[in-house]
Amino acid sequence: MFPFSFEWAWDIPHLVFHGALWYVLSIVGLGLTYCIIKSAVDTFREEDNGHH
Amino acid sequence: METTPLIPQGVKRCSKLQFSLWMAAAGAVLLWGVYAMYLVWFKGLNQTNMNDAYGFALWIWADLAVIALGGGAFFTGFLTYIIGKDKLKNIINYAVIIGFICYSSALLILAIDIGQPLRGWFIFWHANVHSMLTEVAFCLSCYFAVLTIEFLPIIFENPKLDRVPFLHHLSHNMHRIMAVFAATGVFLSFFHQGSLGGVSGVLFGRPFAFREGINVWPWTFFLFTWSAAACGPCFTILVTWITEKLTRKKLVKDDVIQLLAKISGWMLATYIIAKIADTLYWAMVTAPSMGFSFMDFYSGNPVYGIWILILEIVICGIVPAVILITRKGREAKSLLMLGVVLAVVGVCVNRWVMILQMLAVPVVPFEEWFMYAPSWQEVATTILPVAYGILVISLAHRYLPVFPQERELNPTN
Amino acid sequence: MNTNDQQQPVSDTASPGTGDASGKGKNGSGWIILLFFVIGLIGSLAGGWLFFPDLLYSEKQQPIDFNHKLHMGVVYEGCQSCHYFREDGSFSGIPDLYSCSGCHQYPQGTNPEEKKFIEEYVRPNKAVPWLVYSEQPDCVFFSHAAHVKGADMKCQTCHGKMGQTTHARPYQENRLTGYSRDIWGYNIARLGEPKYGLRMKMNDCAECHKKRTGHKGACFQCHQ
Amino acid sequence: MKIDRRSFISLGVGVVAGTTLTPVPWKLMDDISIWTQNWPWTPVPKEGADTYKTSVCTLCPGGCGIQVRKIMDRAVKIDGLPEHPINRGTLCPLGLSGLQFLYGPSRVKAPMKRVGKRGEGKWQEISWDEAVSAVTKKLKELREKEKPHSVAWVAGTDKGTVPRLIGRFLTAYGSPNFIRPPSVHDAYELAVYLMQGQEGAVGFDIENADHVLSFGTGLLQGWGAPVRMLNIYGEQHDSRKIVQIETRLSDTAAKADQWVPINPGTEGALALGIAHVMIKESLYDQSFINQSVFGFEDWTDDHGTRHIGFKTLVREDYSPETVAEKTGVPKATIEKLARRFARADKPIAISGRGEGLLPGSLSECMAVHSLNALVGNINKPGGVSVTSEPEYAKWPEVNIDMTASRGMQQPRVDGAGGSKYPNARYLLHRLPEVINSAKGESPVQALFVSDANPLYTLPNTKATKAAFDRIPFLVSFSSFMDETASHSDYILPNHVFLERYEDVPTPSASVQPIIGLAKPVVRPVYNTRHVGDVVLQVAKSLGSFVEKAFPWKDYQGYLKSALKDYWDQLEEKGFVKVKNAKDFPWANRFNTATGKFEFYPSARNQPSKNDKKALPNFSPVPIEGKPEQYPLVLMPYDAMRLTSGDVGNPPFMTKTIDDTVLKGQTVFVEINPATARKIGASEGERATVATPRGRAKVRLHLFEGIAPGVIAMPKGFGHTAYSKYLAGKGVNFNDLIGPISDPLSGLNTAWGIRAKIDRA
Amino acid sequence: MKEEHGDKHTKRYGMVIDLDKCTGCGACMVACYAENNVPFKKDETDKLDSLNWIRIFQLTNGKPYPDTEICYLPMPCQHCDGIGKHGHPPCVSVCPAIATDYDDSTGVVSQIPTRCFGCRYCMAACPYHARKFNWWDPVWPADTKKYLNPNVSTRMRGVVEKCTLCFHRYQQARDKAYLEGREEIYESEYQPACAQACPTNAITFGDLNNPDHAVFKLKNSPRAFRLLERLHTNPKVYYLSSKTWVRRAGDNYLENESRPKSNRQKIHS
Repeated sequence: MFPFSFEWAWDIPHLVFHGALWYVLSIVGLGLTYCIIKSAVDTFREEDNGHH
Repeated sequence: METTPLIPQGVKRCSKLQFSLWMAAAGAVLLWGVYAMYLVWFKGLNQTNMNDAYGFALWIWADLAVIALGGGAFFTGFLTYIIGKDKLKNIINYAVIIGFICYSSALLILAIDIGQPLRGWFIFWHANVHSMLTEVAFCLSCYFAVLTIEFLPIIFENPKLDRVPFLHHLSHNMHRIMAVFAATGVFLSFFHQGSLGGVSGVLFGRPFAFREGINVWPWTFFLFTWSAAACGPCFTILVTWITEKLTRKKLVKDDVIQLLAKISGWMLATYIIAKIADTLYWAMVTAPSMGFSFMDFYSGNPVYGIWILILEIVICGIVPAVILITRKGREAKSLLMLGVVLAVVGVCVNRWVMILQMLAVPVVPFEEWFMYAPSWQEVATTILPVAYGILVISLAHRYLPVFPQERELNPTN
Repeated sequence: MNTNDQQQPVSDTASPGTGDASGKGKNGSGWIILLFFVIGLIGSLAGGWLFFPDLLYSEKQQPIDFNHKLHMGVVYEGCQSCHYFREDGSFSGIPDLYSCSGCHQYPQGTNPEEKKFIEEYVRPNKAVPWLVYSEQPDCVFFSHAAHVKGADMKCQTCHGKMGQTTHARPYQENRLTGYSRDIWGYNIARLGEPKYGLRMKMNDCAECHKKRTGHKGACFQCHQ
Repeated sequence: MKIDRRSFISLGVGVVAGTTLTPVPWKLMDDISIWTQNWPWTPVPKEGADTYKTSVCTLCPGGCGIQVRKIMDRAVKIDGLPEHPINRGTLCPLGLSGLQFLYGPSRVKAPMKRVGKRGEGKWQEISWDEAVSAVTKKLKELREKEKPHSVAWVAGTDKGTVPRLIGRFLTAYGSPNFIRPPSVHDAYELAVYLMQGQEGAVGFDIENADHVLSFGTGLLQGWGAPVRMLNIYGEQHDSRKIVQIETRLSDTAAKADQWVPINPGTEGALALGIAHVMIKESLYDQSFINQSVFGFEDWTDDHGTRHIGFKTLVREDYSPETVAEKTGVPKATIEKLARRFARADKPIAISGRGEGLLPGSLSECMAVHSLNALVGNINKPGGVSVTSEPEYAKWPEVNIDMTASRGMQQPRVDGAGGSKYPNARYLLHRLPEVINSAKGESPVQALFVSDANPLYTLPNTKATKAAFDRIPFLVSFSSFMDETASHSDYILPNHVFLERYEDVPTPSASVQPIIGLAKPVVRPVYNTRHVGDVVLQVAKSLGSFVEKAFPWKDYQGYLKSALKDYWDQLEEKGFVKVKNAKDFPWANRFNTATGKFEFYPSARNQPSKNDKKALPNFSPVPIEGKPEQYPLVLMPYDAMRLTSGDVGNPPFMTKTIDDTVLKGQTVFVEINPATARKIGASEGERATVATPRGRAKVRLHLFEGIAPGVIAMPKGFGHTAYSKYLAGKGVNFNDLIGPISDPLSGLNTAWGIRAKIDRA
Repeated sequence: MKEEHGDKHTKRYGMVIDLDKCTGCGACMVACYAENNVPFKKDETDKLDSLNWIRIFQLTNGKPYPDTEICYLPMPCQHCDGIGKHGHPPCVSVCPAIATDYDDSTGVVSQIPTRCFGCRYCMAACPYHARKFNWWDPVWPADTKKYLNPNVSTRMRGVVEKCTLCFHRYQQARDKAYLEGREEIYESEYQPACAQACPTNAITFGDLNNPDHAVFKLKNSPRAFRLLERLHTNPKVYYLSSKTWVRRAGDNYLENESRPKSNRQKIHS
C-alpha cells in the first residue's frame, strides 16, 4: 500500500492499482478537507457577522 | 404524537413507546447476532459449518448479496448526480442509507469471516494487487467511506444537529460537492462490484465459475457490476415500499419509483441478455475445454439441478425484466412489486450460485459433491445485518428528513 | 454546567457590539474550542511519541553480566569460537552451558559475575536463560550460513559492536509480542542510525536483500 | 471563558487527530498482529543441536531399524534406518507414530495400585519399592500355599531375552504357565514341526521368490515384518507375481497381480485342488517328491496296514470340479493357478489370514504347505525355510527347590502340551474358558501381563473379562493404560521401547536371522521401570533358589551377558545379521522320523485310523451361528492404518483412517451393494450387527469388493481404554466372536462368525 | 499435455507417485504429521475438517464383485506451475495478502501461516482441496509438545496451511551446502518426509528439470499423468498408473479418447 511496505514494487500493476487508489483517496480526502475548512470558515464568518 | 426537537418538523412519527418496542424487537435479534459474532471471534471459525471444501459459505454469499443490493446507492447516485435525473433526488437519500447499511454490514461480515481478524489489515498493508479480493477490500472500504460522506449531511439535517452552525455549514458544503463524491463512488463501485464477480470468475481451477474475459477481467466482472446496477435500485424500491407499508404512508411519489424501475428494467433486460450469452459460451466452450460437460454441474447431487439456472435466468431475470420495461407492468403496483422482488431474488440467487454452488461442484473426478448447511451461528450473524439495518432505517426515518416528498404527501393538518 | 450554559448567552447578549475584543469574547467559544483541540493534539502527540515507547517495553537484566570484549581477547577464532556452525550447517547461536563450562568449570578470575555463573549455573548444571537481543519469531528461518558463508558477511554488519561490549545491556521486551526491542529498533519511528546493530524487521531484511541481490526473495527463502 | 461540552468534544477530536499522528495506533496494530502470530497457547518448539540415535522399533514383530532425531533431550522424529535390511530407510505408519507412544496421553506415569473397584479407574500412585513388595508378598503367599503353578504370565512374545528371563523366573518360582498370545506362526510352526520335524520360526524368502500364492494372507497389510513386505512389493514390482486368494478385495488383493475371490473358509480346499491339478498334470518337482518326501504315494506301515498317500487323497477327493463347487473358484481358474504356480521358478504358497494374529486351522496350513513341497521349494533360497533363533550365551541351569519342582510338574493351565493338545505350546484363547469353567477358586491365582493386552485381543471379550474377574491378583506391566492394565490390581509400567534396552529377535517371517537392539533413545519420561529389572528385583526379594537363579545386577547386565559377542556391534549399528543363516544349512535335511518331508506326519503319536484326517486335508472349520437366524457371514479385516494387536492405535494413525471406515465414533461394516439391496440398506446407514456372541451399532459401507452374503469389519477398534483419541471408537471385533479350537492342534481357528444386520 | 516449463537452470522440485506401487498404508501421511507438526483432534473422521498435507484417496473402478478394483492415490499439494506462464498457480494470485507465493528458483508454492489472515480464498481457488484451514486451535496433549519439530512452525487457529514439500529440509540442505562451499544440493539431501518414509518407494522426489534426478525420467513414462490436466494448473506432482481407469480418474477423460457423454466417471472415494 505504501512504497515502504514489503510488497511494494515499482511495476505497472502496482502503479495502476495504487495510482487509482491514491487518486480516489486524494479526491475524497481533498473534498472532505475542503468541506471541513470551508464550513469552519463559514461558521467563524457567520459568528463574526453576528447573525445566526 | 410527539414533537421533540429531534424529530424533523412537519412529519408524523409513531409514539415513543411503539418505537421503543419496535427497536427492542430488532435489538433482540441484533443481540442474538452479536452473541454469535462473539462466539465466532473468540472461539474461532469452528463455530460455523464451513469446512475445507466450503471455505466460503453463507456469510460470503450474504456479503455479495448485500453489496449487490446496496448497488442501488451508487447507481441511483450515478443517475441523479451524473446523468442528472433530478427526479431521483427524492429517493437518493434513502438509497444512500440503504447502501450505507449494506456496505457496513458487508465489512462487518468480512471482519467476522476471516480467521485472524486482528490481522485483517494485512489485506491493505501487504496488498497483492493481482488478487480480486484485494481490489474488493480497497474499493469496498473506500466506497464505504464515500457512502459515509454521503450519509453524513443527511444526519446533519436532523433538527437538533442542524442547530450546530458548523454542522449546518458542513452539511450544506457537502451537498454542494456531492457530485464529486458520487462520481468517485460510481468509479469505486464499478470496480468492486466487478471484482466481486472477478472473485469467482478468475478461478481457473473451478470450471463452474471460471470465465474468459478481457485482459485480467473475466466476464463475471462486468456481469456483476451490471446486475448490481440493475438490481440494486430494485432493492431500494422494495425497501421503500416496505417502509411505506410499515409506516402506513406514502413517502415517495409514484413517478419517481417508476422512473427508477424503468431504468432498472432496461438494465436488467440488457444484463440478462448478456448473462444468457455468457452462460451459453461457458456451457458450450469454456467448460468443455476444461473437461466438463454442462450437465456435470447440475446433476449428481440432491440440490443443484437445472432448476436453479432456470430460476436465476428465466424466472428472476427475463420475467422481471419484461415487467419492468413495460409501462403496464410498472404501473400495476402488484406487478411492479413482483418484478422488483424477482429481480432482488435473482441477483441473490446469482451470487449464491457463483459462490456456493461453485464450491459444491466437485472438480477432482473422484470427489463427490460437497453439501453444506450453515450452523446457527452463521445464520445469526447473517441475520445480524438485517436487524442492524432495521435499526438504522428506523432511526433514520424517525429523526432525519429522509424523504423530501414526505411532507407534501402527508400534510400534517 | 447547565446553569452556566444558560447564563452565558445572557451575559453575551448583555454586551453586544463592544468592538473586536469583546467580539472575540462573544465568539470566544470558537477559540476555546480550537484551544482544546490544540491541547488534545499536542498532548496526545507528546504522549504518543515520548511516553508510549517506554510503556510498551519492559526492561530485563541478563542473568549474567557478560563481557564480550574480555572473551574476544582470549579466544582464537573471534565470534565463531563460541557462536559456531554445526556440521550440518545450522548455527549454534548462544552457546549452551556445556560450551561455557569447558573453560569455566572453575573460576578463571575474580569477577563476581563469573563466580555467580559457576555457582548458579555450572554447578547445578542449569542452562542459562540468556535473553537474545536478536531473537526472531519462530516463523522465521534465518540462515547464518547463507549470510556468513554464502555472502561472506561480517557478524558486525548486523550485530554491530556486540563483540566489543563489556557489559550486557538491559534487554527490552515488548510487552505485547515478547520480542526484543532490537528487532523493531530503539527509535520508535525506525529512523536514524540503529543503536545496536541492524534493525531486524522483515523490511530491514528486504532492504538489504534488494540492494545486494536485486530482489527481496521468495517467502520460503526466510520463512518456515 | 466558557468551557462546555463542545470544548470537550473538541479536545477529544484533538486527541484522536494527534494520536493518529503518533506511533501508538500503528505500532499497537502491528504488535497485536505479531501477538496473534505467536499466541502464547500455540507452542513454539525449542531449537537446538540435533542428533540421530539408532535403535529398533518393537511396536510389532517386524523389528525395523529406526533412527530417532533428537533436539537436545527431546525426540522429535522417527525415521527408518537406511542400512537396516528389513526396512531400508522406510517405515510404516505405526513406527512413524512411535513418539506418540513415548509422549502421548495414554502413558502410565508411575506404579499404580488400584483403589476403587476393578476397572473403575481409581488409582493410587505408589513407589517402586511398594510395588515390588506387593508382588513379592503375593508370590510368597502362593508358594507357601504350595500353589506356585497357579501363577501365570502372559508375555507378548516368547523370543528374546525378556521372555527368557520371565521363563527362567517362572521355572525357578515353580510355574509352567508362561503363555504367549496366539498368532499365525503357531500354526506355521506346528505344521513344519509335523511335516519337517523342525522346530523354529518359519521364514519366507519372498525377496528371491518370483511367484507368491497367498491364501488370504495380508502380505501388504501388516503380515510378518510389514515394512519388509512393502519394501519387497515396491522394489521388485515387475519381477514377482502375487496371487491373492481372498473373499474380500483387501489391500493385498487389490495390489496383487491377480485376485482370486473365494468362498470364505475354503482356502484349504483350493490348495488341495491346485495340488490335484499339479499331480494330475505332473507339474510337481519330481526329484524332490521322489527323493525327499514321505506319504506322497500310498504306503504300508510296520503292521502291514495299507495307508493312502497324499496323491491318492487329492486325486480322489479334490478334483477341480469338486473344489470349484466348494470354493466358488472356477475350474479353469484352479487349473491356471496350478500351472502358473508350478511353472514358476521360485513359487511360494503362504497361508494364514490377514496380518496373522489368528493361528488358523492346522490342516489348512498343512494343505497350503503341501504346495511348497510339491514344487520342492523348501529350505532353499526363494523358498520356505525354518530359521532358528540366533544363539545367545548359555546360562547356568536353574536349580530349583521342591516347591518349584512340584509346581513345574503340574499341567499347564491353558492345556497346551497336555493330552488333548500335545503339539500346542501356548493356548491363551483357552484360558478364559478354563477359568470360567473351574469349580471353586480359579486355577489362576495370580496373572502377570507384559507386552500383551488379552482383555482386548482375545476373542469373546465378555468371557475373558469374566475370567479375569475371577483371578484375585492381576498385575500389568503395560506402559499404557490399556484394557488389561485398567482392569488390573497393580500396574508396574515398563519403559516404552525408546527408553529401554531390549533385544529384538529375527523379524517375523523373515529368513535372514537378525538380532536388533532397542536402545534408550531418551531418558525415561516418567517414573517407569524396565520389566526385566522388576523381574530381577522380585526374584531378589523372593530370596533362596529364585534369587540364586539370577546372578545379574540388572537387566542391562543380563542382556549384555546374553548377547556377549554381538553387544558391541549392536550398540554401534543397532542390529546384527547372523551369518551362518544365509547358507540355508538345513537344506533338505528334515528331522522327521523318516528324515524326509512328511505329507503324512509320523510325529503324531500313532498313525491315524483315518488316513484322510492325517494327511493335509480340507476339514472346514465350522463357524458359529445358524444360517436361518444369521444369514450373513461376518469377517474381520486388517489394515496398515489400524493396529489390532496389543498396541493401541496411535492418534496419528487413527487420523489417517478413511471416513468410509470410521465416522465420528461409529465403525463401518462393509457390505456388498447386492446384499444391501436385499435388506434395503443404503450407503452410510446406521444399523446393528448381531452375532451369536454380541451386538454392535455400526454403519454400513457399500463396497463392491466384498462378496455378496459376507460382511467385513476392521480389527483394531472398540477400545475402552487408552485415551480419548482411541477409546470409544467403533467396535472390538472380539466382542462379536468367540474362539473355536482346532480339534487337531487346539489353536484358535475362528476366522468369522455368522451374523445379521438389523437396520436401525 | 506434458508441458515443460522453465529453463534448465532453475529447479522445479516435484514428485512422481507410482500408483501401481502405492498400497495405501498411510506412512506418507503419518510421516508428514510427524515432520510438519500437524496436530490431531479427538475426531478426525470429518475429512474436510482434518489437517492433512497429504491425503490418500481410495478410488474404485465401480465394477461389481468380483471385477472390482481399487487404487490408492496420495494427494499432496500439487505445487502447480500454473496456467500460461511460470508461477501462476490457481491459489497464488488470489491471495490478497501474499501469504503464498511461487518460488521461481525451486518451483515450490509456499504458504506462510503468519502472513495469512484466513480469508480462505486460496482454498476456494484450489481444485485439489490441498489447502487446509485451521478451524481449531491446535492442541498437543500430555507431553506430545516435546516431539514438535523446531524446523517447522506450528500454526495457529484461523489460518491456511498446506504441503510445503518439506521445504525446511531444503533450507537445511542449503545451509550444509553453504558450509561446505557447494552450489548444488544432492538429490538425496533434500527429500520430503513422505518420500523418505514410503515403504514401497512409490513416491519419488527430485528436480524435474534435472536429468540426473530419478523424477526426470519417470515423469516421461507412458504411465504418467497428472490430475486435472485440462485445467492447465500444470502440477508438479505426476502419477504413474498402468490402469486406464485410474488414469481416466485423474483427468476427466483421456487425451486420445473421444469425449464420453458425461465425462465424469462414477468413481467413489
